[in-house]
Amino acid sequence: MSANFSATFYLISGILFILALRGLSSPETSRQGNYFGIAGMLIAIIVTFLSVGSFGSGFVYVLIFLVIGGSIGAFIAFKIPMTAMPELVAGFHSLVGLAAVFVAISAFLNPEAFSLGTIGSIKLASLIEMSLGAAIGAITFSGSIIAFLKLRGIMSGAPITFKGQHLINLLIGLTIIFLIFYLCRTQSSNIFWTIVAISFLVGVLLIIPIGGADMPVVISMLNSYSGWAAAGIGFTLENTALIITGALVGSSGAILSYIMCKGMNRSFFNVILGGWGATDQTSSNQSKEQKPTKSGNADDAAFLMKNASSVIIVPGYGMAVAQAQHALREMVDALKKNGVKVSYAIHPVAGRMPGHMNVLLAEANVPYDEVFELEEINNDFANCDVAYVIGANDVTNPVAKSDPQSPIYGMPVLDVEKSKSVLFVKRSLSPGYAGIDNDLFYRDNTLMLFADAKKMTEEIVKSL
Amino acid sequence: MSANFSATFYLISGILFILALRGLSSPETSRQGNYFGIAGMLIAIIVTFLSVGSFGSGFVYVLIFLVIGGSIGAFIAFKIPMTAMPELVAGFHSLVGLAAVFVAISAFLNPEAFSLGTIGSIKLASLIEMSLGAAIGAITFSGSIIAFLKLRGIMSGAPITFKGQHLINLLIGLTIIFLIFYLCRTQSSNIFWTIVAISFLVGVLLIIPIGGADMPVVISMLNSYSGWAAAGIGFTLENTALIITGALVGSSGAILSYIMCKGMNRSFFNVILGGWGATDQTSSNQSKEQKPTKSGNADDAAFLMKNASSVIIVPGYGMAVAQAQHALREMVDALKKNGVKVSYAIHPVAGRMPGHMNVLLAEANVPYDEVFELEEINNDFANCDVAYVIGANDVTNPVAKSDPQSPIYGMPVLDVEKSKSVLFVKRSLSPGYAGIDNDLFYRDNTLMLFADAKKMTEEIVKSL
Amino acid sequence: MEIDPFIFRFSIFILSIFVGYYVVWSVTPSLHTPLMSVTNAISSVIIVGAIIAALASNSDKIFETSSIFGFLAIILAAVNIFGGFLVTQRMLQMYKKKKK
Amino acid sequence: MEIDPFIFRFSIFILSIFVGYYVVWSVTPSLHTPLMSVTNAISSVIIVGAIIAALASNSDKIFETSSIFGFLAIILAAVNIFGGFLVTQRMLQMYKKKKK
Ligand SMILES: NC(=O)c1ccc[n+]([C@@H]2O[C@H](COP(=O)([O-])OP(=O)(O)OC[C@H]3O[C@@H](n4cnc5c(N)ncnc54)[C@H](OP(=O)(O)O)[C@@H]3O)[C@@H](O)[C@H]2O)c1
Ligand SMILES: NC(=O)c1ccc[n+]([C@@H]2O[C@H](COP(=O)([O-])OP(=O)(O)OC[C@H]3O[C@@H](n4cnc5c(N)ncnc54)[C@H](OP(=O)(O)O)[C@@H]3O)[C@@H](O)[C@H]2O)c1
Repeated sequence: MSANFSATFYLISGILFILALRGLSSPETSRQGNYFGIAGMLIAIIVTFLSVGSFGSGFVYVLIFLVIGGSIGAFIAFKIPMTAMPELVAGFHSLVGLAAVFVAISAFLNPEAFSLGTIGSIKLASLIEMSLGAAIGAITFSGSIIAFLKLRGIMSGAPITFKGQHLINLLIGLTIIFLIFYLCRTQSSNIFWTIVAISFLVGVLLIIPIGGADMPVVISMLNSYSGWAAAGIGFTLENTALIITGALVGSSGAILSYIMCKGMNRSFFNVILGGWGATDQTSSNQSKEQKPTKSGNADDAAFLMKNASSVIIVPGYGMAVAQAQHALREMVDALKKNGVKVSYAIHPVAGRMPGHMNVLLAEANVPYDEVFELEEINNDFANCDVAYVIGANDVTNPVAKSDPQSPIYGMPVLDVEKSKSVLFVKRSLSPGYAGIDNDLFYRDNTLMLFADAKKMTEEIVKSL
Repeated sequence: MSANFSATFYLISGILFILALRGLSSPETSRQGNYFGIAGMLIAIIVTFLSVGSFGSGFVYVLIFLVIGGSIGAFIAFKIPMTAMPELVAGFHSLVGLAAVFVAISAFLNPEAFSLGTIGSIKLASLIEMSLGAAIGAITFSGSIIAFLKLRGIMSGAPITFKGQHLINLLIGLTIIFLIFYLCRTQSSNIFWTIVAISFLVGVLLIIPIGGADMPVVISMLNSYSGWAAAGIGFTLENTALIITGALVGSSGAILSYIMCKGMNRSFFNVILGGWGATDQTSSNQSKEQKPTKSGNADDAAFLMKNASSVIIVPGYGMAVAQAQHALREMVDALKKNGVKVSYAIHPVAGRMPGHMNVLLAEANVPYDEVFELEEINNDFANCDVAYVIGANDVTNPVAKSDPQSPIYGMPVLDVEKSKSVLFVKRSLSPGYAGIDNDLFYRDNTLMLFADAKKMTEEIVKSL
Repeated sequence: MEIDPFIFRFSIFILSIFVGYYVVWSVTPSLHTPLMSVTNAISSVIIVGAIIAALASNSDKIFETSSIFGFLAIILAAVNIFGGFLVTQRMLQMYKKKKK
Repeated sequence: MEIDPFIFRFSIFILSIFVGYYVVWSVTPSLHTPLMSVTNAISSVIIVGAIIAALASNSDKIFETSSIFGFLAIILAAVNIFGGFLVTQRMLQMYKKKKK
């Protein structure tokens, strides 16, 4: 198959990937977008087969491995609960990283296959691209693994810090650059393997000091990096589809990191250097000075909401933890039967990843015209009778508006305190992700409902 | 200078053009965007000089002609009143079209200079691209000239129609295609000249049946076409800057046409085939059946507005005709001194080109945070005391909401009738662009101020 | 007067960054989670490299060191492709059901 | 295995259409008139072709039929370049003054 032919089809596949992302601009077009993505991938794979052009037994093995990997992937995709999306993305992400490492290794061992020169005299540009690709891929792999373990709770979410950490990372980084330079001069395979090994280590060292809750930003950042790495490999393989896709994924990860950091009103570096995560533990202890709160039970809550004319639901991370979305939906249905107007208010960084709450509510069949974003609904709290805050905390904290000393100062928050009464469903008075106390718990118009979000909501349904 | 070097700089200049348009996403960044555009153009010109590489007397002449053209352009740019923007764009547009024709002619006469083959044996692809470029350029030229004449009022805005018009256009179009085909076989220069000549004719024939008021859509359409033609010439000259720019200009024109047509709730074909323009005259006569209106004078208007707590200004095409924007600004200043809250409501197709009203208000130094778009302000009419409609008509016509038979049915309109009283400044009861009567003139809460928009506004200022 | 293909590829890269920037900003916030999973899926187009690596052994043996890495990469990328697109599909399906 | 440069140019063209689509939609409606004048200005990058045409005479004469067309095209394009950018600048300047 001619080079022109395959180049044309790789372009088409790149365009289809663009259309896949474009589809996500509205829920209506999103499924069609996903099909475009699948079509793009199919075209890329088929064109690669045709341009390699050998349909021997190797080809059969490729198909077998494709099917094996595909089955595993399909199995995971069907089994995974929606609440586990953050760790799923992290896990999948590590695989892409490792695949990039393997491709780079293979190219290093057999450069002829990619027309990059011969062993021992690989083209300089290719050598740089390939070792950078391997290094970034390896960092993505081990970093994502740590992120996965922290999110999954297998490893403690607490940041692991030791003295001189940043210095050591810096030194290792410099070492990698030096080794790549040395590799270009000697073409020695030992140095190549050393680079890969050290990069795995860097991934671990970079991520362990970051608190578990900061993982979403980290994942997005790694996503972005791997995009740029893919584009780099695209240049090596002279493949348009990879170049376009790399740029798309690179932009996407960077923008999502930016959105998350802006939503938290923190700088990217603050996240990466382990700023907040480190203060989690201490501040949660500090806030334990006992101030009086009013606490209630399911019957109180049911009574309040039944007699309200409008209720706004504010879901947060706790809803995801408790998997309370289905119970919540039932509660809302019951309220609506009682003639109560109910809407949902979603803060841009509620939960632990962008759009987290939207997916969970979607899973529970909440119609998306009842779900509003911060700017759309924030003025409505003033006219609302009850705000039902389920597992959210930081995103309602008025300290972000009042106290310039607070770490979340300047972050936009939902004005739940403006509603006539506020119901807080959480298990204790302990703070949320940002580790700071929430003044709302002690207000007169707040009723705390201490319980697991799901259990409490189910009980309320019963009382309604 | 090496081909790689110039290709790189043409890419940079293309990117700068992208940034130029990107700057227009907000007034703050727009000036910077314009500088990017200028830089891109400078780079493209300098790189072309360097790559041609002959700095003889020809070069001096190029500079001289550049300066001549530049001075004319600069002179026009400084002298032109803001209200003449639509015809200015049309006029400039004809020049781009003619320049494209000249470049194509020159390439045909001297193909070696562009490495397209030799006279009599020009490469097939280049021949097609070049004759298409010449044809589209010629259509753009003569079409824009007609548009210019109609907008300037030198030629009557009335559509010029005759029987079998569309058939003749179709036949001529087919003839051009046939001639291009024939040109490819014979390479005869006579045929080339014939194509150019006929294309000039097509431009005239295509545009004369379209009513003067539809010209903005036509201009935008011609803009889009010329973009695609530029991209085509970019392929011939193998020039990245031209390809990128062509695609940008092509998209831009198409999107603006789309926005205008959507704002008028008409299909593009309806505009191009001379749908509405043709009914202008007749319907304006029909609407002359006398229904009672209340009419007032400047004192009445001044009294009403002085005692209002909020006033919304609705400018339209009449304000542009009367150049009333400065007087309007004075009036608003006077009202504000009286403690009246004033804001401006801009309909997307108020005036005769997209953003027309915004430029005029900007010229009169109206701060842009007082200027609102339809969706932002439409709900505020209900709470407003006086709507001051100055030279607008169609964009307020409630028939668009109520009568499915009306040609503007479905077009979004400003709900001026919801305000406590409506002041209509216009010279007569004659209809606007769409040629349909406006029911609002006869309503109880409407006061007609029959006068030129500028004179009336100035009188109101005096009475305040 | 030949232009180095690298410059073209670089142009494509730069323009793709612009496209990526705009296309991602235009994604509605409520679909940011599917966005993460679908970018994950499309980034496994790296499988293109894996297939080339797997099928290009120098000797007659199908499995030699370099091609084994290729085959491993195929498995990993395949997990991602199927997993990523299917889980996205599952999520988007939920956004559909809601409309009633 | 050489790829025809046309395919690269075509890729650039297609991606530019995407960029154009997004970049123009992101223009705020109140700046649509400057948008029209600035696209007019940048479309005169056709001057690149005009310069080549003007400077490439076959004989020693500077003015021969083909180059004369080039020179004419230069004048026309130059009117547009200066006129287009300056009038845009003038308009945008007005949007600035307003902010006070
Ligand atoms: N969405 C993103 O993209 C993203 C990314 C990175 C960081 N973040 C950060 O994440 C935070 C999100 O705010 P948020 O208000 O959603 O969550 P949050 O502030 O972290 O608070 C979650 C609350 O849920 C409660 N909770 C936990 N498990 C529960 C259960 N089973 N039942 C009931 N309650 C439970 C916890 O209190 P108890 O322990 O007392 O029950 C906790 O206070 C923000 O600070 C944001 O900056 C978000
Ligand atoms: N903006 C765009 O991009 C665009 C493009 C194409 C078409 N259009 C169309 O243009 C129309 C725009 O609506 P519009 O409400 O702005 O204007 P309009 O409906 O055309 O009405 C303009 C009114 O201004 C009055 N007028 C004219 N000269 C005047 C003067 N010197 N002093 C006072 N009044 C004067 C005229 O009435 P008298 O003669 O009685 O004074 C006329 O009724 C829409 O139909 C739209 O579809 C817009």
